[in-house]
Amino acid sequence: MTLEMVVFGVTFVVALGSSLAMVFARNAVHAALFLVIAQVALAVTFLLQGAYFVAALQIIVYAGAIMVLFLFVIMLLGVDKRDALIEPLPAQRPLAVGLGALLAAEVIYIVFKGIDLVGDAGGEAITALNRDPGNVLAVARVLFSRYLLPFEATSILLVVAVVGVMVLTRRISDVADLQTPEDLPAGAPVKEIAV
Amino acid sequence: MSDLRFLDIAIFLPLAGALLIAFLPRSNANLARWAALIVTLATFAVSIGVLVDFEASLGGFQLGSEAVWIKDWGISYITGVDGISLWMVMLTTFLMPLGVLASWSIGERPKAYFALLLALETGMLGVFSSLDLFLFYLFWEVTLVPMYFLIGMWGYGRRIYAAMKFFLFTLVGSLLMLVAIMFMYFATEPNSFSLTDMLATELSSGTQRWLFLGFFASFAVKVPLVPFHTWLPDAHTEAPTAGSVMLAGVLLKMGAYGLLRFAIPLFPDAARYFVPLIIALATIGIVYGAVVAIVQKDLKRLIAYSSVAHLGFVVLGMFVGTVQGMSGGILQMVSHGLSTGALFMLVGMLYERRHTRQIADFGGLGKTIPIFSGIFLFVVLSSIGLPGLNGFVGEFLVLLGTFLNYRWWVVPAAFGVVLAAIYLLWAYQRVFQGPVTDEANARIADVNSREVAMLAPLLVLIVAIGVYPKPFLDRINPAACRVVIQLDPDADCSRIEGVVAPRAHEEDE
Amino acid sequence: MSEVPPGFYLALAGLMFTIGAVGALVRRNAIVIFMFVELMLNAVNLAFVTFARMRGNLDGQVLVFFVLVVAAAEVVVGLAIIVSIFRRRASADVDDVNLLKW
Amino acid sequence: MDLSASLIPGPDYMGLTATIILWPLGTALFLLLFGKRLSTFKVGGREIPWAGVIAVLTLLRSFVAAVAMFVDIVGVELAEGAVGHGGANVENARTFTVHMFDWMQVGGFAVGADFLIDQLSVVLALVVTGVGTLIALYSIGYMHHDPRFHRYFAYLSLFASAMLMLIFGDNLLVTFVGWEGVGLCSYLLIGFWFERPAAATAAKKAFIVNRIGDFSFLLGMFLLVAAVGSLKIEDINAAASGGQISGGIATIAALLLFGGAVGKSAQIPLYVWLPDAMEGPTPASALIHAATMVTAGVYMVARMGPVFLASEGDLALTVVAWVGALTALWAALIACTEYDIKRVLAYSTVSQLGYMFLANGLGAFSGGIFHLITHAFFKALMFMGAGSVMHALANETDMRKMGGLRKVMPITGATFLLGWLAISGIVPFAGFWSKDAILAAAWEQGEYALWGIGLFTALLTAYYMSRLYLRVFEGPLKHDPDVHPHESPWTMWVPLAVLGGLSVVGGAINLPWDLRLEHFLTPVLGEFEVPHGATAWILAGVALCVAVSGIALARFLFLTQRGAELRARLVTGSWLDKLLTASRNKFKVDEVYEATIQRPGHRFAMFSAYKVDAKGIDGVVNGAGALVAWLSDGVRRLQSGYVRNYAALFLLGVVVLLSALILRVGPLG
Repeated sequence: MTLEMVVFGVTFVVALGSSLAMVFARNAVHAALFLVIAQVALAVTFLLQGAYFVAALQIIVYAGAIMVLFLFVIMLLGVDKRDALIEPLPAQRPLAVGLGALLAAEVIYIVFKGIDLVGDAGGEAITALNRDPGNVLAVARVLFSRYLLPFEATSILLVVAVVGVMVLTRRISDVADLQTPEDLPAGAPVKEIAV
Repeated sequence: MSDLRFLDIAIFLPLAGALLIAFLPRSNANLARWAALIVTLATFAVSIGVLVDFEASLGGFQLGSEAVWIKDWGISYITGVDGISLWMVMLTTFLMPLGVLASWSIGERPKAYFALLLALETGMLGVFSSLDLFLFYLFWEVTLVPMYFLIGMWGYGRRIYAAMKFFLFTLVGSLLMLVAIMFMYFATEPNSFSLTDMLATELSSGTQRWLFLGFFASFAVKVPLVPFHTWLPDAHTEAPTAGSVMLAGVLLKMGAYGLLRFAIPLFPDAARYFVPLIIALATIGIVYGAVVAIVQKDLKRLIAYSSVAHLGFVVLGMFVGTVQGMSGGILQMVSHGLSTGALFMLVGMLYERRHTRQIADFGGLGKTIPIFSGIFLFVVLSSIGLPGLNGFVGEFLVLLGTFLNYRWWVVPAAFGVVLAAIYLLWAYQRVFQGPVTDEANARIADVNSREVAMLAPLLVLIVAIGVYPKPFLDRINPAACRVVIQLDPDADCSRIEGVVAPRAHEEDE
Repeated sequence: MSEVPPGFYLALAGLMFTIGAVGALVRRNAIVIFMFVELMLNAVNLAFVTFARMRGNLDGQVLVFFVLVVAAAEVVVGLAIIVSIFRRRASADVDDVNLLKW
Repeated sequence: MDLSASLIPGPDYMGLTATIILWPLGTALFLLLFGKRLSTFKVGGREIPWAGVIAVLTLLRSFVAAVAMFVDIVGVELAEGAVGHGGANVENARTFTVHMFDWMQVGGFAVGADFLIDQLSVVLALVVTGVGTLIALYSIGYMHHDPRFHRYFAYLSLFASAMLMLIFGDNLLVTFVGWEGVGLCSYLLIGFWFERPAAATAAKKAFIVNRIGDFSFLLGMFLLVAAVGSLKIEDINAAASGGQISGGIATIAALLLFGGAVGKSAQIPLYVWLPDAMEGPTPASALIHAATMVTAGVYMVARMGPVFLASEGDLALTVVAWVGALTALWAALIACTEYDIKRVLAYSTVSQLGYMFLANGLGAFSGGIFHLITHAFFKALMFMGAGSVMHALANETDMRKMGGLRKVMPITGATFLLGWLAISGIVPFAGFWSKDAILAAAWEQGEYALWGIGLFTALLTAYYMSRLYLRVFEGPLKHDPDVHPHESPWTMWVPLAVLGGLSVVGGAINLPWDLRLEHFLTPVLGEFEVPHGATAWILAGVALCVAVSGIALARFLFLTQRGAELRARLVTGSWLDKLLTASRNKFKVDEVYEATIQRPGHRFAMFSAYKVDAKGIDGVVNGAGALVAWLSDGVRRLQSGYVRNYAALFLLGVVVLLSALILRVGPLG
């Protein structure tokens, strides 16, 4: 029973617990907070496995930026009241739980039966890399060499996402100013703007 | 013999015309009409070149060309005509300008209409002159698409239903044929789609039967043989006039043509095996089509069912194993194309005048439009096989050929001739005779000069084939004889083999 | 360095993924559903990191990077859609958006 | 064209045949296309349309050509001395074949557009063109006011052409062209006034009933092709008389051909169309439904005589004879009570045709042809006489509304009288000779039953014809007060007079001399035995007595006071009344046909169209579509619109895929 074991055990419980708590949290804000806890717990598991840079990203980007965005939207829309727990779709809950149980069983089965197929190099290789040249530098080398093209592609993805968001959230009145029925020549169809 | 490849020009000229029409300005509908008319007339003129170049004395296929198309897959562009396909090609190119004339008043999207009509012509001509099964299948399916749109977009009433039915029926059949073609392709060594190569392939009779059924499914639907015929009345009825004319005049013949060009030569053992079945279906078709036609209330439907009966004669003649039956069947295809085409045109004209096809809506037209009714009667007589007109020659030869080998089958088949008189004359009576009961019928106009121009060639040919079929038969006979021998290697085309001949006696047992 | 077998990490990832999936199915608030999707993505990240350790190279960690980017883009677009819908319907309930059917 | 057989230079047979057959055809075409534009001209204050004149001249021209042909053949006969020896020398038959062009040639089967000129065809061509010319002339007057005048004459010319084609056909197929062609013209002329539903229906009925006969004819042709390998009449007859056709096949072939004749010549059971055919213009009835077309069957049977003779045990001929005799009797029975003058004549025609078939069935083919010719004369005469009466009485055909018309229509009355005496069989009128020949042949062959039927029919014939004549022309003048009967114009009475003359002397063509009709036809038709000596005289006397008694009976019943009282005393419900009522109802044959054939047929057609086709076959087709639609209808419920449902299915898919993975890879580790 090493310290690592103990830390993992605690993290395991915290991660699963906060995830489950998310499911039962009736308030969206609470759910978001539980998600933050789960993400922090995950960051710990990353650290345990020597993925320092990723762990840092996890905290900064996920727990920080993205979750703030979530909370921001929740507040913006004012949906931070308690959600109704009634399930209008029949069979949705039992189906979800049943399928979830099956999925969990299958994943566990595969993990423990098929782990050997992957082969375990042990943590030494990562530890060695973390020592020289260091985790960040090693990740950067891989990212900017072998994964350069996908990396550049993600930039496009982000740009598209940004443009998409701008289009999606533009208010109708902005467009209507540009194109009112009076401005159009007689008989021309008024273009419907889908928002 | 001229150096010009008339046949290939004829096949692709309409397609070029279709493209041309597609690029014409949309504003001027007349331009599209005239372009279509000129292209179809030019195609007809080119096909006259085919007819002139055709050497009746030569056996086999002629006037075609051969080129490798997709070498790795054994696909070639091979065309050619013999005495059978020659007349099918001629029939197509002849009916096409008439079809264009019959569509003169199409007002809705004329450009698309005429382009599709021309594309259809290329498809039909290709079907009749392809000697490579890939090419054949390609053209075969090409005909389907324009027809689907012609019915579905320019048809009447339940046109969507009719178009879907037409499409699905034919497609189901032709997919089965595709499977059989693919099988043949892989059975042929080296793999090839060429008809000549496939003919050299030996197949066990069990295999032949399955493949034959695959081809038969496609052709039987197209002909159509009872009980695969129910798409036909709907399609004929709802199609625009030119569509009906092409459908009855040419497309149905593609089925019969396919039977004798591909199904019989490729699978002779299987064809022999299925002869009783097919003869039975054909005879049932003759009687059944006629019986059902008697009680139809819609003129076009009535004619459609008469097509079922007439095509029964065609198929019957092809499978009785005598050259009389075969030649008669082929001539009957031409005859039926002319008379039924004319009938559809006439009904189309009636529809343009009265906007109805219901027999009950007419009556006494003989008094108000005497010339029209005279022409109608003339075509009706040709359709019921009055001797001296075209329908008789084919029917007589088919029945004679049938009698020589299967004397009992001829009894119901010949009775179809009586039934034809019943349904057509009764319909004629209800439409043209009796008093004028509806005020609307009293006001309609007789034929105009455009209509006379498109009917006159048909009427002339109806008489010409009836009185002097020799030019037709002289070219058909050698080709027909070859198919008969493929079906029955013991057949002797120069002899009349009949009930008193010992051989036929054995067969009858 | 590590004594914890990688299977445990993978099991944790699998369980969290399952919880995320079930949660996405049972909750009706679109924002909460999105959170569960994030949870599932995180679980996958854990699996990637674990695989990276098992294989002894950094490809897994780099993939986490990509997942992160995709998650960010998805969240941004998804939340924008939710905002748009909310403007129309004043509701973030996914069951209210059910016209596209049959 | 084969003239090698001719010893003396013959005329141009090709040209003559073409003239006879094609000129009427050309005229028909011309009149159909341009007839409407033709004008009229005036003769003696009467408008005469050119269309009629053209038709008459065309037929006349054909007649002249036929005469030329006839003269030439007679010349050949005389030069060869073939006549006067009983004509037994069949090899001397003078026949010419005119080959126009090849018609159909497929494999071993070939027919040409060939025409056969021999004694029989020439004689009949004379009758057709001669009577045809007269009737066309008559029609000018009769059809004068009809708006479709030119069409009538076009049809008439077309008919003449088709009929001549039928007669001259060298092979059965050319004959068949004419055969159906005359059927077509009959259809057109019966339905000439197609605005009247009755006329249209009658026309259609005629065509369809004829088609049934033609169906049989077709089958007969097929059998003969199969048996002989040719449709050439000479070949078939040679094969039949040479014994190359087995008796059984000859019987079947003969009966099938006879089936065609039964349809065309209106014999039992297909006679029903002929009485209805009276809806057509009367001159057309005279030409088509009395003189020429309906006799085509008689001609054809006579022409194909050797096939009938080759039949096993004379079965075919026996059938022909009995069908003929029974038809003669049956139609005569109906004619006795009919009031419509045209229908009386129609039934009388059916009856007389029965006589001709009786002659054919006895093997007395030339006797049948003889009766055909005389019948053509007097029946055409009477039809036109009836037409003249209708013309005078505003198209009245009910004899109960007529009487004493001879006083106002002397020429019509007198000529009708001649026809009446001829058909009744009074010496020396034409009908006597021909009918007597048939009866005598029956007696000579020992067919006493047939003779008896024939004799009884002769009695009925004399009775109903007298009834017709006496009621219409004799007695007190009687007609609707608003009509003013008048004699017909010269275009109408001239043909009547000519035919009247022929009805008187027509019998002379068979009087015993060298060129008598029977001898002339012997090379083609063979000869038959007739009684000689006292038997012949006694038989003739008996026939004459029967005819006279028939006339006397009718005169008693319809012209005397006591007869009228006797008729008035007829008890309703007595056996005689029942018989008369049945006869008046035409023995309900049409109704029986309708109930047994027409209505079941229609029901069957309705069943096929709206049950088998619409429900059965289309039911399967639409059912396949409906099945797919039904399945889709179920499956589309999955598309609920709830995103979470889709997500659940998504998860289900993941689980299933993982399960498949596990099962596929098997127990891991």
